[in-house]
Amino acid sequence: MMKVMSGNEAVALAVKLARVGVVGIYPITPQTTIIEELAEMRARGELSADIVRVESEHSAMAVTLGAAVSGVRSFTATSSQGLLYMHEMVWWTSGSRAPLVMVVATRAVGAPWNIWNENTDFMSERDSGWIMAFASTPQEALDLTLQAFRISEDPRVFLPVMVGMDGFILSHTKTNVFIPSQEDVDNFIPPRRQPYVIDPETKESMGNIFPPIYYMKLRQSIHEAITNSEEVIKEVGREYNKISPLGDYGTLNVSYKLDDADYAVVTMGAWSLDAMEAVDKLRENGLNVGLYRVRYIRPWSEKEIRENLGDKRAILVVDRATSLGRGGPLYLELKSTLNIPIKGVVTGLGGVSVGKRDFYSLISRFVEEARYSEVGGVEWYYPGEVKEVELGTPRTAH
Amino acid sequence: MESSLEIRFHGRGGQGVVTAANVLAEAASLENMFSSAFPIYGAERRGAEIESYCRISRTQIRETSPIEEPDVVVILDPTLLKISNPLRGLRKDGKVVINWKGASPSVGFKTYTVDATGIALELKLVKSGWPLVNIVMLGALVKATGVPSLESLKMAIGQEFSGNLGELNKRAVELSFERTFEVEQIVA
Amino acid sequence: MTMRMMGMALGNNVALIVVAGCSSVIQGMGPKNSYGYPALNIAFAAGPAAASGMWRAFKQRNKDVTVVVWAGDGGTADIGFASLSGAAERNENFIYVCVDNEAYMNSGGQRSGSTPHGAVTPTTPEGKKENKKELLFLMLDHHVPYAATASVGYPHDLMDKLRRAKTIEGFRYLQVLTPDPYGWLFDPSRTAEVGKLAVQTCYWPLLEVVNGRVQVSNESLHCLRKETRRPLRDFLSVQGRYKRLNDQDYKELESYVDYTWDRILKLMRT
Amino acid sequence: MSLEYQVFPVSTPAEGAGGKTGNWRTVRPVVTDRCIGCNACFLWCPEGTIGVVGRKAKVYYEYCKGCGVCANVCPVKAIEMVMEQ
Repeated sequence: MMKVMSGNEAVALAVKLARVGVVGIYPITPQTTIIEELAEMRARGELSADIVRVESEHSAMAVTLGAAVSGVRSFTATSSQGLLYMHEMVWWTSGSRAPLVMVVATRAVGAPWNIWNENTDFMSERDSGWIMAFASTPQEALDLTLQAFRISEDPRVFLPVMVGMDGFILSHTKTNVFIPSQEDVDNFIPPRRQPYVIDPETKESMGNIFPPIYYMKLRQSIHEAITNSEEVIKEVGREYNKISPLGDYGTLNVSYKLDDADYAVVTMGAWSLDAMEAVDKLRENGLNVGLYRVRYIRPWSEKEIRENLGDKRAILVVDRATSLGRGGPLYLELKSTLNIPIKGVVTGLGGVSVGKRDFYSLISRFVEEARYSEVGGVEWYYPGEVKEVELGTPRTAH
Repeated sequence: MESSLEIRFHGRGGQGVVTAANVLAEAASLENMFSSAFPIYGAERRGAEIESYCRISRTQIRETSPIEEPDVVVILDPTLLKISNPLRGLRKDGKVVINWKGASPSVGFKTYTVDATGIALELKLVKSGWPLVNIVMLGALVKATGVPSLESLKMAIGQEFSGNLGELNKRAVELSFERTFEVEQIVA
Repeated sequence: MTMRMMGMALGNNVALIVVAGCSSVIQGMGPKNSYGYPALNIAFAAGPAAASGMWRAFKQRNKDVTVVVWAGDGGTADIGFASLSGAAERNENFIYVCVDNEAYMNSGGQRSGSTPHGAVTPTTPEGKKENKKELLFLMLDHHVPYAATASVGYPHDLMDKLRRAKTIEGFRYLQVLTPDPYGWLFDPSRTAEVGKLAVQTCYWPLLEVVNGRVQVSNESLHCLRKETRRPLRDFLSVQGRYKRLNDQDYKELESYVDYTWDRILKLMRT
Repeated sequence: MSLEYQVFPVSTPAEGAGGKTGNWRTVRPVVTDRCIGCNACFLWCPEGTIGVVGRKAKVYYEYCKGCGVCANVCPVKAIEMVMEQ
């Protein structure tokens, strides 16, 4: 069935279709309408999940974890400051090897206050031991959320999964979404599996002090579960394609007009679509460029990336996030994967609007540069309309 | 319609600018077109100037940024003409659909006027003291562009609003469709 | 000690959530543990929230399991208070046991919000200047169906209270005074005795509040009148942590006890 | 697919998981004839290493840390704390 819905509505629907049992909810823009929608579904009697309206994001994750280790499929969602406040529990959840799913509608991080889109919050959890996927459309937000439950509960993985989507740009944009039937989803996501259950019958405990070697083994095991999840993700994607006619899953990341391209641009999330428009236009004008969209940050598919980008003359990585003092996180990840000239661009922070024209000018300028010189380094790009900003002057303390 | 249509709505926070774009997107989707609708991303404040956007296309929509060069501008509150520039970036052959009563304004574009406030008051479509003109304006928009059909629009309204509110809004778009005046383009 | 008493009182159908503290350590090292209960060990501020998720999970699975959160006074009064307050306000269905040894004993006995006035700790070498946080009263202000205090000096009373708590639905709060020989500086063999002295001198009131109705436990009935209270000095003098106590501090502690009992009397009348 | 690499932070109950705490002891409780089998020591023992068997208290020395709580709570002073040899 097709329906016009926002990214947040699509996620809420996925949670319902996945027959989640417990949801920990705490409001934060721009994720809030996910949990509002879930609460309304519950009030209308369409959702059997128990909704726990907690007092902080830290608790939202703790509720979700508590339910997950006690044998029930669980879900939560957050953004920005909320994710940072939850940080401790994000690690506790992966360390517990607790299968569960969280959606992050991305947003800039304070100070100062800024509610608009930026992926730094999501990217800052790269080290925390979660499987991390990032959507580019409301459709993909629904699809990846459904697949997340299946991946998370696969015995080869048994890890939490985080699905990101651009705040407002996806979370609040209504567009056509294909909804798989409940029956198809039921067949797609088998009954819950998890590595252990806290239950008086099993008497198993979780998380007491482990000796150093055992702890390190556990960390290595999580690392290996993430790298090995690549096959699981592809397998789950291929199965999902059977229930969704629009599905393009089966690979971790997505290539667009890359095969014969000399130069490539690498992006993540919603603006990849604008970048595709720019690539089309550039090709019309005789520039041989293609696009590579990163869909999975963790696992980071070195093999797939080398296969798709390894033969390019140079690549341009456009980040909507920062690792301050180092550049964009995607740029850094690609630098450590490929041995070819790579230039990084950081832009779109805090809601700065970047459209197809910006991609057009960024890519064409980059190709020009790369043809005649060695490219590299990180550029902070401001779109044409952004005027000179007047900032406060520093004062010395007395 | 050409292959695609970009529509920008202007109004004030609380007037239902966002809902109007959403309902339009739903109506277009009922005719098997691709559509996307989104507000200007930010804090919602009653009374402040608000924009929302709707793209309708026969092919998949790949743009995610706000519409800067619309084909159609829909103005829910005519006072906005004085305090801001809702016509910015409008294409030369673009259209303006405006909530207006009396002698037509001269804005330099092909213009459609409808007394949406009058229709809303007539049907008692009032919420928190404000006449609900958002859906009413869609009737005029359909008249101006032919996309989507009035039938699809009414169906989308039925999906968005239940009960009496749905019926009233359906009636409202019928009335506004009838009472929309086309003003000849006046070149300034 | 308290853990064993709970075992006797609650039976087998129990799942524990252990918040960071001594109880995370005394389980021993994985992959084995010394508890007879399934336990989820979790970070400091997450216990009550994790319990909220856990009991709902058991409900979804149609299992009748009593969920118990086991936390220290630091995890309760300080870092975990927001999470505790949230769960209490939502009237989540579990028992919260605060093992109150009046300091961060697992990290070396530093002061917590639950440390009493005058006590010397590694972070208050001059003696704490503030009074103990009124956790019981704070919990009562959350309209919880059950709240009680107990002391390891009186195990039967403690077990009775746990058994009663088990029969009630909703959020149940039990704060157990557990004298710590190393932080309070007394001979470990006198643990039970110190726990009794705290009650006899009326420093630690034993009571039970069921749906707002206050019941002072037998061991504390003599505290209702000031004349029948045993002198506070008998409790303080057996502990090394009060070595810096001057006369003014002593008066402060005495008036703290008076204040506590005045408040209890007021609650009994309403 | 082999799951050998999978490790989980799970533990199962086992006696003595905390280590044989008996060798922490410098003094040991010794039950004398005065014992009346009242269970007070059993009730208060922090480690669960003393119990009444046949109306007489019996200490499980493997895990007893020698804290002396039992001797202290005994109403008839039937437990003596003796230095370990």
